[in-house]
Amino acid sequence: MVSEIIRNLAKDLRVEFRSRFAINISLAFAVIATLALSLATGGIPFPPRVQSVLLWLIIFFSAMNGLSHIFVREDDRGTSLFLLVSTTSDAIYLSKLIYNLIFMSVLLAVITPLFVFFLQVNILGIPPFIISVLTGGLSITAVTTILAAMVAKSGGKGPLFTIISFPLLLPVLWLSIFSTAATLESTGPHGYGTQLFLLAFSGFITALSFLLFRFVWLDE
Amino acid sequence: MKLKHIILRSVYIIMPAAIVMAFLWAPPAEILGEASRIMYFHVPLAWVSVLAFVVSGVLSITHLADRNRRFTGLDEWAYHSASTGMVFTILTVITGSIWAKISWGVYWNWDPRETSIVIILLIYIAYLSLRSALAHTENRGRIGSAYLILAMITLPFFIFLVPRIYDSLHPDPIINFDRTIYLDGRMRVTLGVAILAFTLLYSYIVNILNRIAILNNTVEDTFHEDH
Amino acid sequence: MRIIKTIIVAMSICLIPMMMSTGLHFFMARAQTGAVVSSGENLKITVTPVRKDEGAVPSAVLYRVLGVVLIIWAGLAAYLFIIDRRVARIEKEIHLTE
Amino acid sequence: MEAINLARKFGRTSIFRDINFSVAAGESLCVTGPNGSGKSTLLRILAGLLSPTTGKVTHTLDRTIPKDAWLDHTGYTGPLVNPYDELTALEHIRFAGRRAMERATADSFLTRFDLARHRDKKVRYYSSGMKQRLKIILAFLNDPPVLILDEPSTNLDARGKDILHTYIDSIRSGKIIIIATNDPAEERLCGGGIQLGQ
Repeated sequence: MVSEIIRNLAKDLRVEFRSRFAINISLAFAVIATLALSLATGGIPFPPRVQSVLLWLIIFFSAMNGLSHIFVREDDRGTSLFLLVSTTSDAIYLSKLIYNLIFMSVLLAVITPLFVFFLQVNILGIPPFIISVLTGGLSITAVTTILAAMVAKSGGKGPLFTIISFPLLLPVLWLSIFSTAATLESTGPHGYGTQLFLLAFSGFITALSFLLFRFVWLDE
Repeated sequence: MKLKHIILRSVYIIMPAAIVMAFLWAPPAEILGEASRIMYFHVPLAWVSVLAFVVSGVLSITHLADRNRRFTGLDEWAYHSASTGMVFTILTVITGSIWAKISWGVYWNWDPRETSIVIILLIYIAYLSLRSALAHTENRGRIGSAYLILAMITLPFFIFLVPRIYDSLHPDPIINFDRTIYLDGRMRVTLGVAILAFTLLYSYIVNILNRIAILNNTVEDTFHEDH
Repeated sequence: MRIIKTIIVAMSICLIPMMMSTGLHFFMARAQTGAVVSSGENLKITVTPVRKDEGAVPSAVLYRVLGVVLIIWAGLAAYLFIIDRRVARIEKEIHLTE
Repeated sequence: MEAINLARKFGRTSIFRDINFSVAAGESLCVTGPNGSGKSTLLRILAGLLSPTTGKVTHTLDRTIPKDAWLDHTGYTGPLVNPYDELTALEHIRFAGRRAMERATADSFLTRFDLARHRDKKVRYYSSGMKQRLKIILAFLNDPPVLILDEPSTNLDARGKDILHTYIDSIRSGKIIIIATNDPAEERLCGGGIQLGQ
């Protein structure tokens, strides 16, 4: 099992690194959105609540551009049968989840500093800010990985991924916006309630997706 | 005629009774006055939306857990429940915003209850578009069911947590600090009849949709055997 | 494989109380700091019946709304009834041919 | 391996029904029939990639194997099994090899199927015949007890077919080999046959 996941992950990283366009598109989108926002405001900082909303909107839409690619590519290139013959469906889910986590961390590592730099965000509590961004990203990835498989099975029809992800992500985004705004606003002691909740939530949703994945990915 | 059909068809009697009771028999409320009568439609509609959502989720779980295919057409049943539920959800949102306009002065204010019903509505929209995108694939039933299960299991956390994190304008039936609805006896009876009537209406519609689906399948089966 | 799945199910079940408790903890913390959006304090609904004028004649508007609702229901009922009858007839035909 | 009363429908269209056979180790089976008669579907059911609408397939090695584990002891290749364009032959072998593959084993496979010169070339630049050879290598790679080959000689030249047929002959003992084909030369490789589409 572990060796299968490693084999699969190594293969995915190699294939994706050689084509690279999914991550390029997501990053380009994030950079353009951030720059456009910054340009439009002309250097006047937004209130923290608005900054937090904008940050999560940019993260959400950049993620929507890229997170489904790992499954959609297999179906597009007709390689999904080869993948299925070579590894078990459980290993496929876990390796794709890990790949998406790596993808999301790259995305966050680019978006967040850029956003802070260009929109003059004044972070009052830096560690809680980083933790809330990370837990939010983790939840987004955990929820959308199985949805990406569903989209791939339907032929990767463009905006379908955003449509089916949004209702399940809305509460996650809401909590993340809320907690990020709190870390921007106050210097006081921070409780990690929301972040803990999101962490437990992603664990739960990952377990559930792991159980449901075979029904989505295997043909009847 | 089977007992099931007699029960389902009793909606033809109970629904008009509920409507007449709601308008003529139940007393008007103190502040809201006659406008409070919308309660006898809004509350049952909201109840049916949640019921339809849960029913389609449970049917989906059964569909996936049923490995030996002892039951057929459960995914279609879940689909019918969800599409009927979506109509009821839209009606809930409409009656709710009318009530909100009357009692709070605005049609919409992102009250937690409103948020959760909108999330349910979005889930239905997403589910229906997923199913239409999956048309003509073998896995349609299973993928749709997996999505409904995911949605049904994640939603309660937020429905039960979010109204506790934010304050609600809605009377809260779960923890009543001071905002329980105090209902008159006649109001209570009317509400009960209305809930029964709307539940019957929902079951009746889903039943008809199911029967049509079964007919479709048998007709197509015999057609393919002949040719 | 079975074992891994069982462990995962057990783990996810353990997560539920954890999520509930963190959520409630969060709520309690907010309730204590008093940072509650309480715009609805004086708008809350009190659905208590009017006892004084119980015998009062309902207004004409009420009857009009009642009429509209009944007509809508009649239309829906007729539609459902026709479909129901048609489906029942086809069901009978199919059973006859089989 | 045993199949009882197999039938498969896609949607409402029935592809085939009432298929019964059993194959033991060391035996081979050819599935023949015109295009669209369900050869590929039958092979995918036998590999555990699809489930039959009715009927049952059992795989017994030393004990009955659950369906989830069929693919662990089955080598499958077919027209729909496409390799990754961005990877080289050697990387494919490293990915598909269940056990840590020794370099020498990989090399011997590549030499046998005449791909050794192209081992570090990306599959994107392969010809269709070379791709087919790579697909066959990937199916044989883990030395599985069951081999399910769907039209294995598509796109192969005479030399390629020759290599394939001698190789199948050399590993025949102790294995179950199921081939779907319309090539009379290949039908001669098999002990028994099923004809679909009547």
